[in-house]
Amino acid sequence: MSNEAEQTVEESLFEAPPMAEQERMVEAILFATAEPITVRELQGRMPHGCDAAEALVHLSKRYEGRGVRVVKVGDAWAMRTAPDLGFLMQKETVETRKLSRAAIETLAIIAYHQPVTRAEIEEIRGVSVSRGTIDQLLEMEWIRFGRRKMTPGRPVTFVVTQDFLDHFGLENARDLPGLKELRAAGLLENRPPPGSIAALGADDEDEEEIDGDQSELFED
Amino acid sequence: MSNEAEQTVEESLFEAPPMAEQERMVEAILFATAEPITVRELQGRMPHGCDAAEALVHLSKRYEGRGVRVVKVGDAWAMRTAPDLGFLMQKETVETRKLSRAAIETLAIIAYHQPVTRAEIEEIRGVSVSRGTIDQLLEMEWIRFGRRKMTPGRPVTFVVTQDFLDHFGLENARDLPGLKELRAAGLLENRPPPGSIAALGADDEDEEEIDGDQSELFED
Amino acid sequence: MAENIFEEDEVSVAERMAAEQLVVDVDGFEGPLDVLLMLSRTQKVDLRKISVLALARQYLAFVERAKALRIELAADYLVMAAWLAFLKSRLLLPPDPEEDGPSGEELAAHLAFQLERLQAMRDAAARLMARDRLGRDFFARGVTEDVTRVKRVTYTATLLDLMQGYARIRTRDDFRPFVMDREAVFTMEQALERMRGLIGYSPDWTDLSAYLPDGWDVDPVRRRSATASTFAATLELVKEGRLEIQQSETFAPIRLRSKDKPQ
Repeated sequence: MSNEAEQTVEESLFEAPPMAEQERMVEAILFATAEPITVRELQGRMPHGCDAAEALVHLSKRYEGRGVRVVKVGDAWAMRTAPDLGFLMQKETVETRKLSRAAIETLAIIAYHQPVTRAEIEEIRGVSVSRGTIDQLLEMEWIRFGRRKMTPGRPVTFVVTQDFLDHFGLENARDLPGLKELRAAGLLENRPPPGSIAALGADDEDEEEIDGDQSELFED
Repeated sequence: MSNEAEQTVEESLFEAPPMAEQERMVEAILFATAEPITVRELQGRMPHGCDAAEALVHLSKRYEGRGVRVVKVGDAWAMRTAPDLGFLMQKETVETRKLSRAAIETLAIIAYHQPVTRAEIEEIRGVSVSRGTIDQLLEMEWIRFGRRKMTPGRPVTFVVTQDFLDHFGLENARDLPGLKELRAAGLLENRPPPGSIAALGADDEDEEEIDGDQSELFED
Repeated sequence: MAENIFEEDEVSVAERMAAEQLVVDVDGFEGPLDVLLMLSRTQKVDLRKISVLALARQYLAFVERAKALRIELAADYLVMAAWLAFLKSRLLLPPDPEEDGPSGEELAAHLAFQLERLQAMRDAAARLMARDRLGRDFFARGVTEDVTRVKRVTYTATLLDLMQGYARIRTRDDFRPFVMDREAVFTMEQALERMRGLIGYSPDWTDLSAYLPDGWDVDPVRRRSATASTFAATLELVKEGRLEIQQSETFAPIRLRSKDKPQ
């Protein structure tokens, strides 16, 4: 008898609201929040049995071509105004701190070469990277520490963040403009100077790590 | 991209964009603005010739029944999540805790002696039973009020509920093992050696400690 | 001053302007690689087809001019100059079969690669910054609703907990002999304090039992404790000379009366 009772309770517990209702829920949650929200988080806030991922598909279709869009940021989702309407928002425009050329280049190098060590950034730029530049990017939460490289000294690496993707309207670090072409041209390689012994044979490993980390970066 | 948009705006300086476009604009502005915005303000931000009021009518119709609504706040307009979805703005975390010893003992007494009055529980436990403990058990729906005792003062009694039986997998409160069985199961065997010095002349504090030991022994 | 120096070179005005700017701006350059990249652009060819030899010459000329202008060049500019001079000689001289190490071509290729890569990163950075950006071209929700965190606690217990709990209570009596039961003990200190407060009001002989505190006169255990401590307190007060005490015969009620003068 008690078992039966439990079963019915559980059944109703897992009976999800209709998809249209789930779509409304996702809409409300995304609408209310400025930060991107992961599917998992959505799922956690919706009643049991809901399929946030499917509701998201419906919702983003509904907002296609509207003044507001449903966008993917890494593995999270957010609502953002359509970029072509930016001219209406002068009032909302937040003056972002002007980045120095060094900071912009460092940011680009981190985005395209991630995970990348400070030494590698310096090698690419041909000058030392000031502590302040890294600090500024860290503070803006556009970059963060990645895992250490498996090379002597186990240097710390830098990778870009979800905030970075959000700011530049990127779904994914793989969507960086021209990434594929740069890679095809070999320009994202960390080619050691001829005659240096240290980096010999390290290339393949590095390549692997880059791929591994890039996909891993946006998993959670 | 924003440049293009600007250009089209300037071109159509005296020719208003189509109403669908105006609706998009209102949508984006309402979405991005922190404060409710008046029709006049909207009008001021939109290109010449736009009819913000009409666009608002269209927009609020579009959002009817959605997870987000266009609402009037005083003489200004804003977008808000639908009130029936307010529960989504809460994140509930469920934490499961063990019942306190007082609650378990009280519950055990009610289960073994039901129907039982509070005074009787206190007599058996040897300590007073706090209002909170009874309330907690009532709230959990593991106990409920039984009928009043036909003794002076007609005290209220407590009995265990079906929920209680379900939780503990009992068909009946009479299925609870008796003292003899408890002893056979080794649950009653852990006694301090008679005349143990440690316990001699101990006061309340020590009693607590002894009990603590005892429960530890039981739990192992 | 700069003009005087370059007049002797008989270079075109445009070149001179470029050179001046180059030298004057030396602080604006981010290191030798940056300078090399800028110089390479004057070759007006695809970076991949750049003449590293020509580039080395240009750079060395740049360093010479900077020196002539007494512009303090950081050490790495000079290190680069030395390295390029070495590279130049390698590129010009036929390879020495005796010598190990990378060839001039290899070194040149790497330098070209570095320049190309730096340029690629600069282009990428420019494209990145030109993207539609949050807070400038597209916007997040203006009014955010905070998620309130609600913590719900559910309690649980097992049948074993329950039985152990019950067992604990039922076996507690076994422990009793080893524990002073404070619940049913009225201490002499308590009795003394109570009696001191009461005796002043009893000039007449009163039964000891009348002095037992409320709630201690029904339960036999408590009554016993209260009687004993009250009696002991009475004796103490008699000793202090504040009470008189009498008992007419064995087991007769004990009676007491105040010796204090009523006020």
